[in-house]
Amino acid sequence: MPYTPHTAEETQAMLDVIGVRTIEDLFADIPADMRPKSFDLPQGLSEMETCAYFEQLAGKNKTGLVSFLGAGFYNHYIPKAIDNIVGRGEFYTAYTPYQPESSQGTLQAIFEFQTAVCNLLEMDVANASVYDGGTAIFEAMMMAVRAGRKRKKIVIDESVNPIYRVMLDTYTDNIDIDIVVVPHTEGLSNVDALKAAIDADCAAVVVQNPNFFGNVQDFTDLFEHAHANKALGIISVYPVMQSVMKTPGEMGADIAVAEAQSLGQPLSFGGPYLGVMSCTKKMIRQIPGRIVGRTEDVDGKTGYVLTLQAREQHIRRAKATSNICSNQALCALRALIHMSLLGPEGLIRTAELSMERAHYLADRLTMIDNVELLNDAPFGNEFAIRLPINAEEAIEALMDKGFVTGFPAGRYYEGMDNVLLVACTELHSFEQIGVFTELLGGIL
Amino acid sequence: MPYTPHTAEETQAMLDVIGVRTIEDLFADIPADMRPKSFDLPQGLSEMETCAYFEQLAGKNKTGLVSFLGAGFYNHYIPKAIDNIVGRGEFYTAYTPYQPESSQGTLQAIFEFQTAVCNLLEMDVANASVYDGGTAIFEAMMMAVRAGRKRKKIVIDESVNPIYRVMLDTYTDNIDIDIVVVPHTEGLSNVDALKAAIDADCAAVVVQNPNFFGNVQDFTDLFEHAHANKALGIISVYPVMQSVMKTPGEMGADIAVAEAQSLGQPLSFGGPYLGVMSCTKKMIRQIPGRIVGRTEDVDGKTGYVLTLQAREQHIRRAKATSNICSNQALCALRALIHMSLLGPEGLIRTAELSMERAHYLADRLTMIDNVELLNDAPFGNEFAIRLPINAEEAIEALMDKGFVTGFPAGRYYEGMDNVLLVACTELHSFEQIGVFTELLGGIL
Amino acid sequence: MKTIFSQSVAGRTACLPPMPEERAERFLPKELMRAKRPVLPEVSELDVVRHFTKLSTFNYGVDSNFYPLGSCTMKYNPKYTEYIAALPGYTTPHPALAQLPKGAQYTQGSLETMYEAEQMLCELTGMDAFTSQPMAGANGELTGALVIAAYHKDKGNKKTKIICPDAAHGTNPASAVLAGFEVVNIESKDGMVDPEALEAVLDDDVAAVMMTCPNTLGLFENHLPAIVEKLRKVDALLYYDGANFNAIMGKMRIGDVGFDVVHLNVHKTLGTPHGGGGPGAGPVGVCSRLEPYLPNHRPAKADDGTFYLDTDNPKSIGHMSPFYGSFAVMLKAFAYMVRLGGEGLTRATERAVLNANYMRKRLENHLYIPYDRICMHEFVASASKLHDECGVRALDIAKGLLEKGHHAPTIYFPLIVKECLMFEPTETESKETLDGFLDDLIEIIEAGKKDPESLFSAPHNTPVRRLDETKAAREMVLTDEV
Amino acid sequence: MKTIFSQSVAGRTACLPPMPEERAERFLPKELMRAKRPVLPEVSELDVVRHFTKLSTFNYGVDSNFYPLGSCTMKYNPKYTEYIAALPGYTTPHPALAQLPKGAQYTQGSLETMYEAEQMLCELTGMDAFTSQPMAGANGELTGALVIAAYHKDKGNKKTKIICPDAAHGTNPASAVLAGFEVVNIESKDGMVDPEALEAVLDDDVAAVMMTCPNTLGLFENHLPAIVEKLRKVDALLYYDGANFNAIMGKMRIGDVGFDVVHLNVHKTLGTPHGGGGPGAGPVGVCSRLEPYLPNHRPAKADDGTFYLDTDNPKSIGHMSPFYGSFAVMLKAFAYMVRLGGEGLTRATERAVLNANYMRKRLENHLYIPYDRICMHEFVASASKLHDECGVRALDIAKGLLEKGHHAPTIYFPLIVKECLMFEPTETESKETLDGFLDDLIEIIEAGKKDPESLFSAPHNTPVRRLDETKAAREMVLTDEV
Repeated sequence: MPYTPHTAEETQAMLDVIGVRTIEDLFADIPADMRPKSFDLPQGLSEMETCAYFEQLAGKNKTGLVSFLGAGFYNHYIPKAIDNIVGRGEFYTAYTPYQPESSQGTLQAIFEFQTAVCNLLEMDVANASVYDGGTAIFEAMMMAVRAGRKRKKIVIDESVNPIYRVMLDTYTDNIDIDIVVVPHTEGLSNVDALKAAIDADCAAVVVQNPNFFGNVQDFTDLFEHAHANKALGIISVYPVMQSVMKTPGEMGADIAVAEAQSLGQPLSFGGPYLGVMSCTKKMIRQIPGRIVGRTEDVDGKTGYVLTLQAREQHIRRAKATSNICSNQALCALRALIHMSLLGPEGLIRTAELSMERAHYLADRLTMIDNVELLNDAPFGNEFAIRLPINAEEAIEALMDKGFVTGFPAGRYYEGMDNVLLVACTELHSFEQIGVFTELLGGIL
Repeated sequence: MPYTPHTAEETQAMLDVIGVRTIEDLFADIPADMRPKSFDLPQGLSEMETCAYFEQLAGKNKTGLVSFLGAGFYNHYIPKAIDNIVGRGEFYTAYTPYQPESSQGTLQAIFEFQTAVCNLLEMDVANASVYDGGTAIFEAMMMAVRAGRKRKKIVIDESVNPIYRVMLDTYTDNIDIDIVVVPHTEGLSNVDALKAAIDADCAAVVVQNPNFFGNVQDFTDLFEHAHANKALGIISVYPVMQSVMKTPGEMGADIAVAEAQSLGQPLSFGGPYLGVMSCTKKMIRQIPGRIVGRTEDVDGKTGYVLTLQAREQHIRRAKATSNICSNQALCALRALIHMSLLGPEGLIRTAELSMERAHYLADRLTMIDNVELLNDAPFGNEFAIRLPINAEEAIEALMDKGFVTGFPAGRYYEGMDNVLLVACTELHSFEQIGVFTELLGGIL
Repeated sequence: MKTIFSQSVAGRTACLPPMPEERAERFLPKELMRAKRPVLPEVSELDVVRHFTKLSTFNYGVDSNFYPLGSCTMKYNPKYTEYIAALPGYTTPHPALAQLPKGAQYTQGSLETMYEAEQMLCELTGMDAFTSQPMAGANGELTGALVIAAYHKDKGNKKTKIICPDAAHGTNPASAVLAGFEVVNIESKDGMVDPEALEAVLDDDVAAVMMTCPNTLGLFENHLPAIVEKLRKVDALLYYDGANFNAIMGKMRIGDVGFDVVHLNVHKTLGTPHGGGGPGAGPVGVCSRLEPYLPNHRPAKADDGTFYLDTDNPKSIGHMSPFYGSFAVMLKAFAYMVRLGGEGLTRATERAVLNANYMRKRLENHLYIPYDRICMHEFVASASKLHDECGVRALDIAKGLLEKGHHAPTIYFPLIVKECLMFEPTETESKETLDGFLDDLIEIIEAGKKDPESLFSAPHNTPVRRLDETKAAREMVLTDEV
Repeated sequence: MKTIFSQSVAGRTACLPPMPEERAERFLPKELMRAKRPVLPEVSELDVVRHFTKLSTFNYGVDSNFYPLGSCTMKYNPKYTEYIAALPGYTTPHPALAQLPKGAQYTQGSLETMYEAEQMLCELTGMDAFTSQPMAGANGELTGALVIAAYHKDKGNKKTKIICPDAAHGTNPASAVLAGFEVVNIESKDGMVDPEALEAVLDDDVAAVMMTCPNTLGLFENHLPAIVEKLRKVDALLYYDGANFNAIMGKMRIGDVGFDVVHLNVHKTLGTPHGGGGPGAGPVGVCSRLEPYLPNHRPAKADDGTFYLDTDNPKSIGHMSPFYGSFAVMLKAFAYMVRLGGEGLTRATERAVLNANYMRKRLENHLYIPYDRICMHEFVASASKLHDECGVRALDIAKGLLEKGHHAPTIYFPLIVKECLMFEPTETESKETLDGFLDDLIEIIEAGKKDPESLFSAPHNTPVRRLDETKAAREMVLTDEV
């Protein structure tokens, strides 16, 4: 049997040492009436048969599609060296680095990841990561509520990714947090309305840049206003675009979070992804999850350890800052290697190539009659257009031609049934964009 | 530029140390009239573009074919753990283990490979491998000629893989070796004729088991006769089938060789493959290539070194036993891991599953009118059938239906235009065999 | 070892995309752009590969050696699962594609995978329905607690409390709090949940009890039937923390014995790698009456045999992850189950328990075993007597093991045993490996008795020696100054 | 470290195929079957993974650290080439498929790859035609020698000799002999081929001269034009040993300056990994008059743009490998060339030469440099003076470097320099890496002068220390006794 090396002789020898007759004797604690009523799992398969089964299953997904679907999750190029490194058993078969003497690989990598995150976002402190961009926003809100003491209100911009806003509703359903959504204006954050919503009960205001519609904005003013009202500024960003965009640090954000799927993680139908969390020095005691710090060993040699563990559940239990007890260590390692391989120039070029293509696509699409951009504000590699037909129809019409047209905004926004979100990355060719615009023009 | 880390400043600093002004000064030895007349290589590409180019190229090969093509090269299952291990940089980016203190990984792996080869073939000594099964036969012949002193004749059975016999002709064209081919009889070695060809000038007789037509034979008697006439017995085998077949050792072979592609190497359109060489203790001084021996270090700790290097070209130059100065170290490592993962039972089952399918296929095919086995002798996982039509026609007819029918024996054997070689492995399903026989029956 | 940042040289590059035709200034006004380029490593690909190759050698994985970390189930991670998860057919699809018109047609492979994986988990656990959305064990706990809250709310029950035994993982109470509950702790008796202690706090306000079975001492909870009975009376639900599920596969099904909710840690039981701390996956199973509350976008099978995402779940708690959880991790877990089958999974449990009892028995003359009876897949020993005798603590034994090239057991958890060491060998280790480890461990203990000082300074041969955690917490150097 | 055989336990398995319905006895008579099952390791997958993971840590690759092994060009092997070679489209096709009726249609990807790779090598070298068949450098040499023999035979020339300079790789004469030639050695002068020495042995019997340029001392052969002229007079061909081709890409093309045959070691110049000794590939290029003699089954392009195997080569020497050589290795080399382009390949050569000269210059006050002038991509130093002074040999310096975690340079080759150390840094190493290595090397040399004994016992910290090679050769334990 696979992955149990015991021969019959060894099993017997071990039973003899234990002093029981059969393996079943070891399960005597489970009485007969508690045994499985059924256990109709299929017969096991050889590795060869298992792989054939999954190759066949994976083959049922169509991979040749040209997709302009983004909505916060993007198909960027992943350098090949990443897989080679993270495939090393010392990294991927290790546990959480609880024994630092034997875990300096993971620990130093997380320390370097924290550094890369802080440098990219221009924030002071980062943790070792959380599950994804959505839980990162949730944890940021919780940080603000803890820091804000009696303040229970979170003001959130409607143009924050609605996929995350559904998550936030779920996560906060049973706790004493009041989420107030401030409507967008034609795809743009309504900064005045956001300001107006910040009152004495407000713990934080949450925005996203670029927002769900791809637009890029500056929230310096908003965060100043929040601070003046003793509320915090939370911003969710897109790491690739962040290489060129004004940073959370520059805007004066207190907490900056991100989904870092775009840094070396395949889309893989939803995960695993990588939640990035960072904050100012002032917020350091509030940040949840693992944090690695630099220190010295007994010989004075530099080393790394998990630090500030007193916040965590295995010590604080019900009073812990969060229930999160793992990070996405291997995903964080991927992101770190990704950033190291691309470097600042590589990440900037990735953003620029993606923008270049998106703007070319926008130019082409708006040449089609009755197709227009949702607004005139600057955008990065994704943008919203208004079509003369329902966006879902347009998507359906092009699907069988091998093109995924984009995301229908009407799914989450009333009155936006004709609005389509379209994204590009450096992996789109100008040719593909040309064919796509012709096909889309043909059905409009 | 990729893979040259020098910045402009560093380059300048280095030039300053060297004491020249420009990089071009370093090439002053190459006069102007010796500079390239043209150098019209394309512009370099980014990694992303390079991978896209090759994905597109690889996509021009059709991969969904059901293939019964063997001819000495077989599509067996490769356990997934192999790639993970050989992908470790310490193994695959290492050089030949000339500094044993830093190369115990490669050295011990080769030592274990030599052990596995000797145990599988039941021979005394194996080398660290040579390029492929064809060069292994050539080197075996050279061993025999060296050992036989004045004897220059090699008797070779016509049912030895003709793909290798073409190579042997090429390799021996300019040296004083006389290759005598003894015709097969309906796909079987003519042992009497082989014996008759062994005369006082004969250095060795060369046979293959299973032979090119898939038939399994016993050469004990032949090798005894050879020994009685002071000639050597050389046999080429198929490692997977060798797990159940009578061994070269049992038959009394002096040199046993093999193409070990079937042990963990993908077909990859021809290579790299893996030539296995083994011999009796008596022949040890004749075996070419690298050999690893066990020894001790200055502290008495067990370690491994390249040994018997005095035979090699960097010392012996023109008088070396061979011009081969590398082995297929990484392929040998793959084969070793393959054999370790399968173990004796796994390798035997692989042979049996392959035979089971081949015999089922033979039964089905011979039920078609005018289709018959070439002979009634035992076979393993490959066999020859005589069709009512030219085998090339049959192949052509089924190709566009997604089936590769087999290898046309007429390519190498006169009068065998209607003979088709068909091979199965454990990766063929009985269903595929069923569909194939129906399709083939349909065109006959 | 130098950080990757300290190896940075301005202008050096590794994997540069082609030069864009237009730079960012063309698309973004200056006031929306960052003032300075991000400070990221400027290194060559060779620098990156060497740096991380070297770093990896400072790490310790299951592939390196034995890893008897109690409560973590560090079993071998079969390599074929990595191959499967890396198939382009699986890595390519955008998760939202399946939600678009006609999109399900193009993602049948992923949808079928998710559906079949959840079906198999149902049969494995005896639960009626599963969700793959939770992204790790603790996230599964929260999902379970939210489902429990939604159920009671929907039923009109006024429930405010969740009971957690003192031996429970710390995440249990932390998750319960996040779902809006007050946590009531109860003390163990003889290492197990005490029905009388439970009875004492059980009232109509109790929404659920969270149990780990076998518990974190490695002991089967003998009073389980009594507990189930008590809970039913007040309409309280029973939650199963799947951390120790490796102990009971094929021997007991959670759903059959009265548990209402369960989360599994696939990186523990179902062979997916821990990755140095993640990513994991924490699928949650429920009994049929809780099914309506599971997270939305559930993989489903239509009458024509095709697969789709079911969004007709008005009572759903919503979404625990942006899409369907850690798909690639669940895929590996599913591939593991397919390969082992029912018999293989049962055998895994049997050999895990065999290995644990063998270790326990071989150790009992050398370390104090507080609950020295047949254990399940793990057991707890205590260095408290040793500590009293010669000052050697659990920590010292752990560091002594590191020095000998082994990983240490879990120490100081569960909190209810002093100076505890928790051993979990898992089924993938051979008797030879266990013996090698035990011989070294016993040698360390016996040497420690004679010369405790030698152990206090261990380890000596690791990349770093004992680290100053106080300094780390005080100085808080959390990033590399550049 | 224990061998994998010594970990074997009867009955233990790792990756077992399903049980066959019929065992072998059903298909083979007893007299054709082996008496005993083969003695192969019976181990678990975990045993295998741990064993080889551990073994790998006893090895040293370019990914581990600097590898200045002269004459071997241990440059960085980019990871994307491994990805490309592992694409199922490339690994799946059976090589004979392309030879079958209609088979070329289904292998267009592989055929185009081979064709384009050979075209690119032609442009890179200035040769007129290439073959991918030779499976390594020495196999390429033999191919070249056979082509030379075939050419002369076809032309009716009676040629019996090949001239090899004394600095040549040992494989040159060994390959020439295998092609039926007698080898004539000539002595170098000032480290280079001496035209007068050549003249002295050059007659009508000479088929070819085999040259390495730059030669194995790292020096450009300044008399090359004179040599070409001399050879032309007796219709002798000029062979280029490509071992040092990394020194001249973009700076000189072999075909342009009069070479008639060349083999390249793609694992040296074109970035493919050495694999611990193989597999390599040794493509051979020739001038047009030698093209008819190249190995058969040549990839070709039809007028309609499709690719096929050309077998219409009546003068071909036959086959050097069963099909088309080490396809997957050639593929990686091609992928490397595509990525770098002409400019990148030229820059590789420039930086390789820059690095070598920088090292030479920094070392010249510490080690004797016999030919201390601008070198190409490598250079030779000698410890002979050091040996005379204090007994420290090249070997001792090499072992001192191992102790410091570096790889050693090549030692005792070429044979014409006493106590030689041959350094080749390659272009992929940075100034920082070179400086780190040089600082350590200089420290070793200077320490050796003061305390030679300390060096004689190095290395101390490697998995094993200096090994007894005499014992190995005497006892000849070549397999593991089981």
